Amino acid sequence: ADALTLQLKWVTQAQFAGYLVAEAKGFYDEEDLDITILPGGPNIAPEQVIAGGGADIIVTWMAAGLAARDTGVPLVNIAQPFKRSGLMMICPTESEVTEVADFPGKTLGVWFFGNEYPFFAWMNKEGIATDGSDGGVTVLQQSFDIQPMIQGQADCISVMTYNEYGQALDAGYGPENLTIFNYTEMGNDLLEDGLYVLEDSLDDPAKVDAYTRFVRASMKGWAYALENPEEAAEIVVESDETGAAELDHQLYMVGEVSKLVDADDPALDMATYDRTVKALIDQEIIGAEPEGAYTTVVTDALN
Amino acid sequence: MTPVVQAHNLGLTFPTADGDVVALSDVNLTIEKGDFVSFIGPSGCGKTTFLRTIADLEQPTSGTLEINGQMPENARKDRAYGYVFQAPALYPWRTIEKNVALPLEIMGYSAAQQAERIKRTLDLVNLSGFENKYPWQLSGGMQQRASIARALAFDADLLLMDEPFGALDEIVRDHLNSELLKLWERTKKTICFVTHSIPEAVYLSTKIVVMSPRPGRVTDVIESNLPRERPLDIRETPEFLQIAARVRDGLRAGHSYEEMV
Amino acid sequence: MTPVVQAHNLGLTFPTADGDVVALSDVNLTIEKGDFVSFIGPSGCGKTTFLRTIADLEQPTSGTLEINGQMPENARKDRAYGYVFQAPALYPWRTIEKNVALPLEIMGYSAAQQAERIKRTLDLVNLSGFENKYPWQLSGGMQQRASIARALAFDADLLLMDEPFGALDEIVRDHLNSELLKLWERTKKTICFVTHSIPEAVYLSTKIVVMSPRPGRVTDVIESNLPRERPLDIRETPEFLQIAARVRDGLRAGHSYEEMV
Amino acid sequence: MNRVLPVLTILVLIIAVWYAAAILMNAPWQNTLNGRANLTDVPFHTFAQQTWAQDKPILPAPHQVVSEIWNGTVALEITSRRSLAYHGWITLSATLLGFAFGTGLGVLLAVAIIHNDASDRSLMPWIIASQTVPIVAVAPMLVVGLNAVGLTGLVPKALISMYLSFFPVVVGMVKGLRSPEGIQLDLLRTYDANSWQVFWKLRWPAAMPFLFASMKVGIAISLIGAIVAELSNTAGGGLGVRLLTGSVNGQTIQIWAALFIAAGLAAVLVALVGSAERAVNRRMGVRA
Amino acid sequence: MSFARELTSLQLYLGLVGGGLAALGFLASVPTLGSAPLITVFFALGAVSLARLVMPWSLWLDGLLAVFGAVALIAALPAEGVLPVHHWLALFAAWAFSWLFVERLTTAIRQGRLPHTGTGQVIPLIFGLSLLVIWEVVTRGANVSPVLLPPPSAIAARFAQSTGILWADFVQTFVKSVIPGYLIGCGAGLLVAIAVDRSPFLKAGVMPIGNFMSALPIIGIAPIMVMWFGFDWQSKAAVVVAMTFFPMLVNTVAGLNAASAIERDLMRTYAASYWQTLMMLRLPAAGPFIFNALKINSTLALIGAIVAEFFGTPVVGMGFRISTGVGRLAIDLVWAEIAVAAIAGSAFYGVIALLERGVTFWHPSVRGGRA
Ligand SMILES: Nc1ncnc2c1ncn2[C@@H]1O[C@H](COP(=O)(O)OP(=O)(O)OP(=O)(O)O)[C@@H](O)[C@H]1O
Ligand SMILES: Nc1ncnc2c1ncn2[C@@H]1O[C@H](COP(=O)(O)OP(=O)(O)OP(=O)(O)O)[C@@H](O)[C@H]1O
Ligand SMILES: Cc1ncc(C[n+]2csc(CCO)c2C)c(N)n1
Ligand SMILES: [Mg+2]
Ligand SMILES: [Mg+2]
Repeated sequence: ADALTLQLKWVTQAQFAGYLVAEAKGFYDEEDLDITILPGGPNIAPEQVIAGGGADIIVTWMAAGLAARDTGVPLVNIAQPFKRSGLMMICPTESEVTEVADFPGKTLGVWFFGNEYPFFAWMNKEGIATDGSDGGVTVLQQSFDIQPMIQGQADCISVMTYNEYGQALDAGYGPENLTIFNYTEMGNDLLEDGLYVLEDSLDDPAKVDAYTRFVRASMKGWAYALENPEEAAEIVVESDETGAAELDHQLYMVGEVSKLVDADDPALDMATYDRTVKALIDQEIIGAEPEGAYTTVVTDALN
Repeated sequence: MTPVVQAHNLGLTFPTADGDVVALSDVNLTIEKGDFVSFIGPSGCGKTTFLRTIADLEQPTSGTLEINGQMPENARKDRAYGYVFQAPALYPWRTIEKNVALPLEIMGYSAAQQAERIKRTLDLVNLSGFENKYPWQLSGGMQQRASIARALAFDADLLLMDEPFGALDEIVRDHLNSELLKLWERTKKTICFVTHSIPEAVYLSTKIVVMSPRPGRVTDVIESNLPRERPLDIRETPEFLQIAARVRDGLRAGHSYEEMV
Repeated sequence: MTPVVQAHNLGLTFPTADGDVVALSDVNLTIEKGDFVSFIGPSGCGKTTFLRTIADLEQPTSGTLEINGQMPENARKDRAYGYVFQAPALYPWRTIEKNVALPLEIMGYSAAQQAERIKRTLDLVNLSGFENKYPWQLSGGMQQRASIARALAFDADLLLMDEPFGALDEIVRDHLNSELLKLWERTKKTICFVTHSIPEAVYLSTKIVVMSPRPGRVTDVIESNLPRERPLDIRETPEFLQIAARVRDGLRAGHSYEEMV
Repeated sequence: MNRVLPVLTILVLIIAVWYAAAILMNAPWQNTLNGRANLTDVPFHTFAQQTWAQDKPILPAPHQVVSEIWNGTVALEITSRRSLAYHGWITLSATLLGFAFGTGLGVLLAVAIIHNDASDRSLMPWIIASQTVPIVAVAPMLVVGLNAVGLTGLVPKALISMYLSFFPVVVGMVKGLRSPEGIQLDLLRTYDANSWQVFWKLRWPAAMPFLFASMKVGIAISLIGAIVAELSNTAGGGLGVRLLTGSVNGQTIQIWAALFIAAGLAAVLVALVGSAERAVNRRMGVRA
Repeated sequence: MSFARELTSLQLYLGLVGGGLAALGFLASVPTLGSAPLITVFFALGAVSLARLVMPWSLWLDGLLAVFGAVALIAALPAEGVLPVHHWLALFAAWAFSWLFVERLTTAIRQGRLPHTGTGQVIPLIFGLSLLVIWEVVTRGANVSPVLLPPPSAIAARFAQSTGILWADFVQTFVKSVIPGYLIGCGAGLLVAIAVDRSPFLKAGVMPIGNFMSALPIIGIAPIMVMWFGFDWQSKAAVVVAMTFFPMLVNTVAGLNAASAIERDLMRTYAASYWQTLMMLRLPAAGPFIFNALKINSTLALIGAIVAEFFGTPVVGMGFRISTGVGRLAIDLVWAEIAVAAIAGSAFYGVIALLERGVTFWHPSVRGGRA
C-alpha cells in the first residue's frame, strides 16, 4: 500500500469528518492506501510541517497556502472539498454594532496563525484601518473560543459556523441578540479547507496516482459522513486521541460542515479562487499572481 | 553591694534526641563587682553554657540566677553586659568600623558619640587604620580583637568573654592579656573569662572557677592572691606556679581519656 | 646519609592583587633522618607554606629544595611523606575506618593489608571501637586523631604535621604529645611539626626552628639537648625553661604589634 | 500533628477563598443567564450553587475540579482516551525521559566545565543565555524540525524537557564538583592520586547534595518542558494537549483538572527524588 | 617535538586534527583547483600549521587561521545546491583551529601571559561566533529549508529590516508585562516571606504549600490568566507575578534563616528589636538567597509573558509575533524575536548579576572570583 501522511489544520473534530470517516470505514484501505492522520493545533503550521517533510498532504486555507507558496514553500492545491466559507464575525447587541459602518472604534477579535487573511481582506475592501490609527478598529488576537465575547473583552469576535457559533448558541446567544457578518453572504469569502501537496511531488506519476486515490476515498468519506451524521460524529469522537471532543458538539459540527462541503465535486471553483488571489494581492500578502498554485490533474483523474 | 552574678543551685538540662544532657548542675557562684573570673575545664563541661545563661541566651531549668540583683532577661534589656563570643561573629557586609558601630546604632547613640567611641575602642585593641576594611580582609586575630572592641564600645560594666584569644599565637596572646588586665584595672569592670589555658587563667584572674563535665558542674573555686599589678614574668614565680598546679590538678581530676577528648 | 630535607636559599613569593607577599625568603635548613623538628613563629611567618613546599603543594620561586635527595615532586610521587593538615579534613561521607583507608585505596593496598593497617593505626591513636562512626559523631580531638591515623596508615618515613593539636585543650594535648613522642621513638620517623605553643615545641623537639614574618624567614635554629626520654614533668626543669626562654626571646624579636597578628 | 495542623489551616483557608472567588467571578455570567431565563430574586445560596455548577465557569469550584479528576481517572478505564491517567502517563514518560537526558547532559557539561578552563569560560555564559531563549517559541519549530529528520512521538518532547532541565543540573553540579575545599584536594595530592581518583573519591561524593537539590528543581522543570512540548505537538495526547484543547474549547474545568493532575505529578516526582536523596544520604552517613 | 611540548595533549591533538583535515582538504581540492580559491588557500595554510611540530607556532596564528577559514567558507557558500563534500572538511578544520585558539588563549590567560580583563570576555564571544558560523554554513551549505531553520544572516537581515516591529513588541512584552510583573511578583514574594517569617504557625502552613507551588507547572495557568485579566499586558503581568512569586517566597524564607545562631545571639545581647534585627542582620544575610531568586525569576519572567501571549493578545508583543509568525511562515522574523528575547533576557540576567556583585560583595561566592 502507498503510505501517505495527512496533516490537519486543527485538532481532531468534525471539520475533518470526511478524512476520519474514510479512515475508519476502510475507504483508504480499499484504495490500497495507508494513511496517517496527524491532528493540528494552534501552534502547528501545516505548511511548515509539509515543508519539513513531516506530511505528504495538508489541509489548509487557501490564503495561507498561497502565502506560504509566496515565501518559498511550493504548495499546490489538488482538491477543494470546502466550497463555501464558514467564517463569520458576530457582535452581541450590547456592542451596538449593527452594520459595518459601526466598526470604527470597536475592538474586534481575530484569529491569527494563518487564519487572519479573510478578515484583513474584508477590512481592506471596506477601507477600515486595522493598524490602530484613528477611525480604524482595534484588533485582538482572539483565543479559539467565545470567552472574549462573554466577558466583553471584544465587541465582535470571529466564529466558525460549525464550531464557535455553536458554542455561542449553547451559551444562550442567537440571531435575536447578535449581529452576524457572514463572509460568504457578504461575498467576502476566501477558500477554506483544501488539500495541498508539494509541487515537485506532482512530477511523479505514482504520487499523482496515490493522491487521486486519496482524494477519491476522502470524498467517499465526506459523502458517507454527510449522509450519516450520527455515525460520523461518533467516529470523530472515537478518533480523537485527546478525549476532548464531545459527541453533541461534533454532531452539530457535521450538520454545519455539510452546508460548506460539496461531497460530489472536489474541483476548485475558479471564481472564488480568483477572488482569493485578488484579495491577497490587494493586501500585498503575495507579490504577484501565483503560477501553478493549483492543478486539476487529480480532480480530472477522478472521473 | 549586690553581687554582679549570683547563681544558686543553678541547673540547666538540654533535652536531646538521645536523652537529656545535663550541661549545668547545682552551680553555686557569686561574682562581685570588679572581679576577674576565669572559667576553665575540659571541653563540654558547660563553660559556654554558663556564660550564655548569664547573658539570658539560655534559660536555666532549675535554681536561680540574678544579674545585678535582677532577672537575666531584665539585665539583658538594660544592656548590662558586653559579650565576646568564641568566634568573632562580625557581620561580613559591614566594615570593621561599622561592626563596632552596630551596638551603638541599636542603642541609639548619636553619630558623634559613635565616631568617638569607635575611635577609642579601635585604638585600644590596636586596630586603628583598619576602620574601613571588611572582616574577611583581616586575619583571625584581628577579627577577634575587633569583636572585643565591639563589646567594649558601649559601657557595660560586665564583660563576658568566651575564649576570646583561642585563635591567637602565644605572643599575641601575651600582649592582649596584659592589655586586658590594664583595661580591667582602669575601668573596674567585672569580667567573666573562659579559657583553655592554665597560665592564662592564673595570670588574669582574681578568681578561677574549675569545671568538670557530665554533668557540668563547678569542682573548685580558687581565689588568687597574686597582686593586681602583674608583669608578664610573674608567670615564673613560685606563687604563680603553685596556683597553676592546683588548677592543673583540679582539671586532671575531671578528665578521663576514653570518653572525652 | 642524604638529609631528609635540604633547603638552600629557598624563597617563595605569592603574587596577589595588592602586591607580592614574600612567604619564604632565604631559608636554609637541613633535617636529618630521625629528627623531630618543630616550627614556631607568629601567624603568617610561613610555617604552613614551608611544610606545603616540602610536600610539593607549593612551588618555590627561588633556591633549591630536596627531599631524600630528589625533587619534591618526585618525593610526592614516591609517597615519601604523610601530611597532617591544620584541620582534620576527614571526608564526611566516609566512616573513620574508610577515611583511614583512603590513602591505602589510592595506593593500591590489598583489602587484607588495608584491614590490618587500619586496625593498627586506629589502635595507636586510641580510636578502636569508633571504626564505623562518621566524623561528625566524633569530637574535634577524636577527628584530629583520626587524621593522624590516616597519615600513619601508609609507612611514610617523613611526617609533616601542621598544628595537629591546635584545637585541643591542654590536658588532651599533653596526652597526645607523649603518645607522639613514643611513636617517634619507636618508629624512628622524621617529623616536622608546626605549633604555636612554646612548651609543646620544646617538649617534643630535637630541633626548634623559630621563624619570623614579613618576609617569612628562619631567625633561629635551636638544637635541644634534652634527653630522648621525656616525662611530662621535664617541663618544670631549668634546662627546659632555659630553652623555652630562648625560643620566647627569638619569637618576641620577630614580633611587632602594629603590623602583624 | 504539629506539622499537619498549620498546613491544613492554610489549605482550608485557600479553599474557602476559592469558593468565594468562584461566586464573585462567575456571578456576571450567571446574572446574564438568569436574566435571560427571567429568573429574578434568586436567593443567595441558590445563586451560589448556580455559580458553582456552571458548565464553562471562569473559575470552577473546587468540587467541580475534583469530580472532573475523579471521573477522568477512577471512573474510567485507564486505556480510555478520556482517562486523565492515560494522559498523565504520556506526559510522565516524556518527563522522565527528558529528565534522564537533562540530568545526563547537565552532569557531562559540569564535568567538562570543571576539568577544562576553556569549556568553563566559553560555555557558562551561553548556558545562561540558552535559558533566556523562550523555549515555548522554539518548541513548535523544533517539533517540526525533528519530524523532518524522522524523530516523532516521545523524543521531541523529551528533548524539550531536557533543554529546560539540564540547566539547574549544570549549575548545581559545577558548584558541587567544585565544593571540595583546597585542603581536601591537597590531601589527595599528597597521595599522588590521579584525576580519576580525585573525581570518584572526592568530587563526586562531595557533589551529591548539590546533585539532588538540582534534580528536584530539574524534574519539576522537566514536567513543564513536557507540557510545553505538548502544546506544540497535539498528536498522541498528554496533559499539555488536555490543557490546550481545554483552552481551545473553553472547557475551563478540563484545564483545571489537567493542571491539578500535573501539579500532583510534580509533587510526586519531587517527593520521589527526595526519598532517593534520603536513601543516598543514609548510605553516605549524612547526619539525620 | 620540543615545541609541541608546550601544548597540552588536547591542544596538540586539535592542532593535528585541524592541520590533518586541511591537508586532506587540500589534496581533495587539487582536481578542482581555482573553483573556490579562498578555501584552497585556507587548506594550504592549515596544512602548513602542522609545522607547529618543529617550530614555534603562535596562538594568534591559530586564531587567524580560524577566522580565515570561516571567511573562506562563507564566501564559498553556493547560492543554490549544497556545498561540495570536501568543503565540509574546511568547516571541521576551522572549528578545530578556533577551539585550539580558545584553549591556548585560556592557557595563556591562566599563566598570566595575557591580561585577564578583556581577553577573558573574548572567549565566550569566539565560542558564540563559532556556533553562528557553523549554523550559517550548515543551513546554507546543506540547503536546509529556510522555513525550518533560516541561516543567521537571514535572521540578521530581517532583524535590521524590522527594528520598528521588534521594538514595539519589546515594549509591549518586556516593558509593559515583564517588568511590572517581575517587580510585583518579587516584591510580593519578599513581603509575604517577611510576614510569614514572623509567625511560626503561618510559616509551618505556608512553606510546604509554597514549596509545592514553586515546583508546579505554573505556565499552565496562562490561559486562565488571559481569561481573567483580559488580552492586554495585564494578564501577562499576572502570569509573570504568579511565576516569580513562589521562588522569591521560598528563597527569602530560607535566606531569613541564613543568619547563624551566634549572629542572632549577638543581636539578643544588645536587646535589639525585631525590626533592628531584621534590617541589620537577617535581610543582609538573606541577600544571596534573594538574589538567587531574582536571577531565577529574570529568566522565568520573560518565558511566562511570552507563553501567555500565545493565548490571546492585542496584535503586538513578542509572543504574538512568534506564534503568528510561525503560522505565516515568517520564520526569520520569529528568530529575530527569539534573538531579541535572548538578548533582553541575558541583559536582564546580567544586570541582576552585576547588582548582586555590588550588594553581596561580602559573600564568599562573590569575593572568591567568578560567580
Ligand atoms: N543547644 C544544645 N543542645 C543540646 N546540648 C547542648 C546544647 N548546647 C550545649 N550542649 C551540651 O552541653 C554541654 C556543655 O556544652 P558547652 O558548650 O557549655 O561546653 P564548653 O564547656 O563551652 O565546651 P568547649 O570548651 O568545647 O567550648 C555539652 O555536653 C554540649 O554537648
Ligand atoms: N595562596 C596564597 N596566596 C597569597 N598569599 C598567601 C597564600 N598562602 C599564604 N599566603 C601568605 O603567605 C604568608 C605565610 O602564610 P602561612 O600560611 O605559611 O603562615 P603560617 O606561618 O602557617 O601562619 P599561621 O600560624 O597563621 O598558620 C602569609 O602572609 C599569608 O598571607
Ligand atoms: C569554537 C570552540 N569550539 C569548541 C570549544 C570547546 N568546547 C566548548 S563547550 C564544549 C563541549 C564540552 O565542554 C567544547 C568541546 C570551544 N571552547 N570553542
Ligand atoms: Mg565553649
Ligand atoms: Mg599555618
